[in-house]
Amino acid sequence: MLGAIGVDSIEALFDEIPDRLLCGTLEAMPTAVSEVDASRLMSARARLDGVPTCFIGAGAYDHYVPAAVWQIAARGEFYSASAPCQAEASQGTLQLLYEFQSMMAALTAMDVSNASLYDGASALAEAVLMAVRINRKSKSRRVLVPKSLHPAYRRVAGNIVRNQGIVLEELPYDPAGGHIDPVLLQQYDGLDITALVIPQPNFFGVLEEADTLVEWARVNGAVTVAVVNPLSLSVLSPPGEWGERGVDICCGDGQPLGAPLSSGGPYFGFLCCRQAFVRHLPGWIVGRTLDVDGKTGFTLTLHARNRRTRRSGAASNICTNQGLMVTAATIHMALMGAEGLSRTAASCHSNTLRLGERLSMLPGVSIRFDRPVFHEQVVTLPVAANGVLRTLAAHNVLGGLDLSRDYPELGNAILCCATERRTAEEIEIFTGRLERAVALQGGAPCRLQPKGW
Amino acid sequence: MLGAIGVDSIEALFDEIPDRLLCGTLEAMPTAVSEVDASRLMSARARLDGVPTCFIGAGAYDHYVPAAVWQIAARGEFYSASAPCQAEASQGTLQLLYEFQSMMAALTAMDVSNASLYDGASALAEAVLMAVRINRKSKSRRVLVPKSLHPAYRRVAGNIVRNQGIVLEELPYDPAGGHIDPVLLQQYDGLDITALVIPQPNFFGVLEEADTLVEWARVNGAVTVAVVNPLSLSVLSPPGEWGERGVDICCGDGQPLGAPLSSGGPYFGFLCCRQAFVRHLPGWIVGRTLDVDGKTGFTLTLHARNRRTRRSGAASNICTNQGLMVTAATIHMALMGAEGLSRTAASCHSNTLRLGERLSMLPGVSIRFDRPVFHEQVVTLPVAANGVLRTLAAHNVLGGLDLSRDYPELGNAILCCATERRTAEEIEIFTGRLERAVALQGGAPCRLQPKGW
Amino acid sequence: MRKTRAALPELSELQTVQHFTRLSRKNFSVDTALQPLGSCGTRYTPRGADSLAMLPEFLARHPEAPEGHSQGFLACLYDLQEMLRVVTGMQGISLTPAAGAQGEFAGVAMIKAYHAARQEFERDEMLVSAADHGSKQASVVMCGYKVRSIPTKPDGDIDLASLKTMLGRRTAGVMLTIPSGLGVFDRGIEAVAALVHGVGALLHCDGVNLTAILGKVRPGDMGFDVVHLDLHKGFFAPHGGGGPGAGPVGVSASLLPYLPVPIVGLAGDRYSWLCEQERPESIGRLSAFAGNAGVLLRVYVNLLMLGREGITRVAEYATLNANYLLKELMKAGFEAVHPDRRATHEFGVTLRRQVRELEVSSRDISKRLLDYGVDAPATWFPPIFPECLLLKPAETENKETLDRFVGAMKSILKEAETDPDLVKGAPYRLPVRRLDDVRAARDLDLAWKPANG
Amino acid sequence: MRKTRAALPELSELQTVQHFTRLSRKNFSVDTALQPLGSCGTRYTPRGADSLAMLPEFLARHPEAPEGHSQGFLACLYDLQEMLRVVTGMQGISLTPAAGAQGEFAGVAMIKAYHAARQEFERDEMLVSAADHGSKQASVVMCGYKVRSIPTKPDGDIDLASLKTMLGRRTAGVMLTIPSGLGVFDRGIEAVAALVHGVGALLHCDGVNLTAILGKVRPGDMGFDVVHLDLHKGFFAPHGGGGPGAGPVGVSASLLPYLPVPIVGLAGDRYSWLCEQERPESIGRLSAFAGNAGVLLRVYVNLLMLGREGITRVAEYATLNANYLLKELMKAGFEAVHPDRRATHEFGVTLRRQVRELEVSSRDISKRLLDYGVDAPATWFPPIFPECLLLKPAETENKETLDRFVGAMKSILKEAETDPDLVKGAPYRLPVRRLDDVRAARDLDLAWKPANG
Ligand SMILES: Cc1ncc(COP(=O)(O)O)c(C=O)c1O
Ligand SMILES: Cc1ncc(COP(=O)(O)O)c(C=O)c1O
Repeated sequence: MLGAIGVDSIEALFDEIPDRLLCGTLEAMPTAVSEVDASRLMSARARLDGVPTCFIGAGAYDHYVPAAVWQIAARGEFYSASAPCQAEASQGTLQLLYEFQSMMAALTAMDVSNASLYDGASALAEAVLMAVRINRKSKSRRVLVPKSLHPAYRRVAGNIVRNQGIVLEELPYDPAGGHIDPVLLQQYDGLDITALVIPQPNFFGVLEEADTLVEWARVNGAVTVAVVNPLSLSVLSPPGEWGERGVDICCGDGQPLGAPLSSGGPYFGFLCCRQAFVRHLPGWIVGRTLDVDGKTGFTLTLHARNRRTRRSGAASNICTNQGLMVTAATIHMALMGAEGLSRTAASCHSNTLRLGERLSMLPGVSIRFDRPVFHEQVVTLPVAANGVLRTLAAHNVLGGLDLSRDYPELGNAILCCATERRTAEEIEIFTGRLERAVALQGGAPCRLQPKGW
Repeated sequence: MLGAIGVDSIEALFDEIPDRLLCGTLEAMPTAVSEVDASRLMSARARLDGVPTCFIGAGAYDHYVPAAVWQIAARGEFYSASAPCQAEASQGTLQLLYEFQSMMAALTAMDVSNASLYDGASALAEAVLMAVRINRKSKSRRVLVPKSLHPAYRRVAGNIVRNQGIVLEELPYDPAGGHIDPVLLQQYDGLDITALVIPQPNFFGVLEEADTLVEWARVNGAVTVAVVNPLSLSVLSPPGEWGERGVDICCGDGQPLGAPLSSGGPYFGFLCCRQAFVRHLPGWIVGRTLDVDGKTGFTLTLHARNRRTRRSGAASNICTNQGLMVTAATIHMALMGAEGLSRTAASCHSNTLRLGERLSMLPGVSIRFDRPVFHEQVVTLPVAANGVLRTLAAHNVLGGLDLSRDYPELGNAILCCATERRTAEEIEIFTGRLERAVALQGGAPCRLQPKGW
Repeated sequence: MRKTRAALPELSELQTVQHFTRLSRKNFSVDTALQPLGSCGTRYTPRGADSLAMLPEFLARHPEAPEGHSQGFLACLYDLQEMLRVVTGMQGISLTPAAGAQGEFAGVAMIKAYHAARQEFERDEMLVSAADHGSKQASVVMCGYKVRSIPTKPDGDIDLASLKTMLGRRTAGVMLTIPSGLGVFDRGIEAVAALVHGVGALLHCDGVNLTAILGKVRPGDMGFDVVHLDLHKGFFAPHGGGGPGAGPVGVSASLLPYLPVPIVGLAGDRYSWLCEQERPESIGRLSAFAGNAGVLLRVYVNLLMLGREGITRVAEYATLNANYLLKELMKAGFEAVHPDRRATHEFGVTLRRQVRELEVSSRDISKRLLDYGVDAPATWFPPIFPECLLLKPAETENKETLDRFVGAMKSILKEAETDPDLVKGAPYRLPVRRLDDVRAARDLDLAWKPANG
Repeated sequence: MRKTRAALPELSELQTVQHFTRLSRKNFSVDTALQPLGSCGTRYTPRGADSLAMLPEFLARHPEAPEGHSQGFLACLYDLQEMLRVVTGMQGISLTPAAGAQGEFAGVAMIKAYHAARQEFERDEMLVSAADHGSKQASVVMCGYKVRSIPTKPDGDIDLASLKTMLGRRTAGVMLTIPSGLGVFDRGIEAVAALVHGVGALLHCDGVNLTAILGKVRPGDMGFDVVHLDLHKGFFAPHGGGGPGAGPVGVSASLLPYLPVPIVGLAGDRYSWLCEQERPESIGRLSAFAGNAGVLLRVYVNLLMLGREGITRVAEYATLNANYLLKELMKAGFEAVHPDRRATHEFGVTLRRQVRELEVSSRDISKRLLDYGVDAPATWFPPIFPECLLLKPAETENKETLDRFVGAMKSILKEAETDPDLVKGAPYRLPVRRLDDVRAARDLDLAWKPANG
């Protein structure tokens, strides 16, 4: 090959790089190891972290993923496929994405869905940008964002939209209910509000009065953006049906649909909207069309293609999305069906209620909010959460998320979640350990006798 | 569908079964559980067994299997394929089997290979039956089987050939070398011996004087059957080249070629022979042929097909083989190449030597045999092996196989193996633990200070 | 030491992956073929059963691991033994046979051991149903018995009159498949059992078709002394392109002592292996370790998930599908082998008339089916009915698929009438056209050699 | 509560598996397509990297797991940060951006933060190379900057004279891709850096093509202040049909404080997350947790296995392949975009002449390539060279594959000369013929509805 090129060494091919820039051997980069050695290292590190029993939710949920999902998603033909730029050679991926869009539309009761964004938080940022683009009448660029929305989502949205003069204004939550009290919105009546964000369930697991909020927004000319857990939509009212006409935009994180926890990613964000706004929807969108013989086929459509070509007017910079996670989610939804998803959701819900019941029987421990919850809930401890959680972790139980950093006003509060994978026995172990951990921190005395845990 | 059939219930379809035979609901059979619940049960049981550090070999070796092997072998198109009876619809499996046969022929330096048998032990039984069929001149049905061959292989072969008047006669091993002393064979000079079985390496890991044994058999009209470890063939002389003309039949277990330990199976047996004997070879055999357009294709050939049809003259009852394990082995061999296999073999060998060196430095511990070994070796302890191994196991080290049941004459002996997966650190841990376990059983006093193991 | 490196391929990982991925795509399989008609009884293995059988601890478990490190694994095998005991109605189970044929052999060997223990050495005949599978001949011969063939009546049941004349002091046993190889349930089974036992012989059941009557009627209740199952056919273990299988045997009280080892025992809450020492009358072990453990785990998980209700549902749906398909094919002008009988989960369609009138063979028709994307059934079984298609639609097929199959059969029939050469030349749409079997057997090419490219 | 069940499919597991398996087979992919020409920089992910990143503990790790349960995982990320620091020559790395476009945004946002910290609010322009990717426009606008385009000279290098006139007090930064989008290494890069820094602006590198010069020359040494990598393109993470990706950013000392969080820190032998609190000047987090952790683990394992030697080999082989292919295509009569320049790992071939003379477009030619089993490159990038094919043969391709590609190009050229309609009608051999994009965008059909079947 060198002969054909007309050079006598590979090095010669790099002769346009100025010599003084060449870096030479990178001594600080380790030398190669074999797959066996890599496996030894990685297994040891994995073992170090172990698999504690997880009662943390807070945006990432320990659901069971049926084995079929990843066995199929991991097929080389999905896994190693490039982006579906050549539609005719990517009908597998494209039809799957069309099916994904269809299922997300069905689940959210919205008209259309895109083919994914990075994650739920960045999807919210895109949703806010989209709301600003849509709401031409509004000049304020003021977006109301409840404090009961996931703190990381609020931060991410802020970081991404910050440089475009958009103001995210915090809506406080009701101290008793943990939700947005609709009365509170009256102060904004008649003001120029560009958009209202509505989490459902919210970060505390609490259910918002979604219908009322949507109606308020409609009357006040604010675009509505729902942030939802897709699994919850198998049992809760879908955003497309909130209020009289449903929300305008709906986004969230697809993790509960087949993505393992895997330290926070890859998951995927989804974004759905009304048909009228489809030309503002960022990310890839797949459309059904015909080939020259009149046969049905699928292709990327709308600006998705153009974004890669045109250098101006692009409203979002998204190119790569989370294709493989969407592949898994699509298989997951097809496999579970609405029936299966609602069974999982119901099972999570009853586990969470059982957990709440057990924990709140401990002295000094109580459920923080009095509104109905889905999937997770805030529990108040009689002592600082930090130490208690550390003690639990030492016994291989991750007892929940410490809320003191993001919500100091809640005192010793933790956010707890029990998915369908948690057993009654694990809930008992958690309860027992929590009681003793609290006692250890100088809280209420231990009522239970050690049972050989 | 019931209507089309003309019955009004599914039960009616079972109306030819006499009523009094119907079993009714099987109360003793548990009711169905979901995949989540099954996963909980199985994970708990798996965790119970753990993953101890394994120094046992004895016919099943803890080799690293590159991830690519099973990711490809597990593709639905291989995994859920039925037997390749319709050749045109099974070209994937059939070409793969042809490639397997080719690689096994190359590795063993034999002319032909079948497409697998159940395991190494039953493959030996088939090899013995084949030897008896081939050796028409011999009337004795006496087959010499060295005691240095795997005890389970000897038992299985005996159990399978027992009812056909075949006598497996035990050849003792040399007490110093652990091999068959060729001098010993002189007692059989000129007698009617149907076949001689030659393990290489033998059960003790010791290398036999294969060339001399093969030549003895040739002179004495005995068919030779080699039992080999396929991985070892990447570095040791292949059976097809032993003596002047090589062996007649060669068999063994394919586990080292990509099969995880998985409690003893599924592995696969392989069976190779000279071209002249191919019509006696049991199991499936794939041949290359042409289709009506002259294009190359592959199909089951020889008696493999006939066995399924004809009711007489079949010499072996084998139908189902170990197809999927062969799929993995073929991918494994293609991926590793001769180069990769010999690197693994060399690495096992040096680990085993290092282990021997370290162990034999302990007081009262010694290497039992003085002949060269491959892959594993017999170690003599100063106290009963049983208790020592139990103590080691309690520390999550499987220290080797206790030989006292099958070879009481060896005293406190264990068979130890260190594959390429064992690290220097693990060998040190084993050494240290062994020393203390021996001391605990009242053996030599402990020389080493505890190092925080 | 090896002198020349073995001629294995030397490929990069990507080349290897590409090669075998492409090969896999040349196969029909349950996961891909349009209408897999249960050829060889291939069934879908739920992906969950597969994953849970391959938990890392199970894959890493050495077959010689001490019982202390094996309680989880042994518990699974023990539970599986119990489940199979319940569904077969037998007194004891050994899981160890590696496939149906080995289970069949084990059954005959146990019968031999039983008579030997009674010193009844004059029993040297096995009576085998004429409709039965070719492997029986070999299994019987391997145990040193002679085979005699029992005729069936035109309706498919055993001809009791003939049986009576054949039974006697030389009869060791009688071997049947139930439901039979042509899919009929022998209505005289109780009479058969009584006659057989009346002369002191034992009754042997090939359980390959047991799926058809699972949870309805049990071999133990029908009077069988031994039954072997084919877990990779009727019991949802994957077929893997021809294996691995598992062929557990169940026995009545009279054969209990002879069951092949190892078996899993339970004392208190501790599981242990029962081997040669514990079971001295056993016919011994049939493979080096405990058979195809990984296959057994898959089946165990699957039975857990099916449960009591599920197994009956499998039998019912399979039977429903078969009877529907039979009726529809008869409507379409095809002739049933046993038109007056219920189909079980399979049935035969004879193409005698078509072959006579149209000069196409059943083989031509099955090859043409491949062009329709149907994994066609074998046409060489059962041997007593030439030009017969044996059809076995799995319980997982739905009405649409069955109707598509009937449609394909109809159009092939039309093709055969109008353009027989089209059918004779089939297949056209597969990776190869029809292969030359004769050439394959004559110009044997069983391994790649540098010379033959 | 939801009133009507969502219209998701309700399928059996087998139906689901079959449907998605069949869909997968309609894709071209690295594992299956004959000559994947690195479209979008897609590369083969070694299966080992994949498996080791998916060890059960990593998959089960909750993103909010305490650091005590995260040391193994954090160690991997920390090591990856260090490796990327070494290979880019930058001062600090943040792994968190989810894809190239998010890394690009992060880079611009950091430049904004840098100038803001210096109160240099008059800097409101970003200069972007005219040859560059469309996402830049959007990323820049999202940060509130204006875009100006820098011309390149005919030889592909930046036009320094023009650059000089454009730089000034309003310049916030200059954005380049190196090697450029057309595969040339800018020989004047040092001069560019000096000019940019001379006016107080910063230099931003799109590292999507860094693979081409890995281990040869580093952005840090060339004077870049920020670089973002595309791990799913040049760094061997799978492409997954369009994601997930990972787009780590590396920065010079001046931008260190602004790196997006979280970052992994090491104090003593303990790893920890550095988040908003620890890094108050950070531009913040860009996704809810830590980006696409699973992708990062894959890349880490792969870099371990490549090592110091491997990364240079990747650059060398990729460059060798590109230069060879370029020369062979030029011999075959194709015209290079930059005939007098070395190719890096990619190069452009312009079809201007063919388009003019033969009336086929580059799009026709790329569609026809699909019929030859080649995953054709996109034809709409780079925007400044219409009718151009951008070719990027991966380092894993061998000479035979490249020659086959040249052969395909030659025959398509011949086809275009003799039968242009053939080329214009392509593709013919794919699941669909050429798709109607215009119809897709006009008659939007983005989700299945009962009505449209
Ligand atoms: C009726 C019957 N019995 C026994 C066997 C042998 O079973 P296996 O293939 O599992 O060894 C078969 C399979 O070919 C069969 O169809
Ligand atoms: C040159 C260049 N820069 C940036 C991007 C965006 O990267 P990503 O797709 O990872 O977001 C791309 C990919 O389309 C690209 O080709």
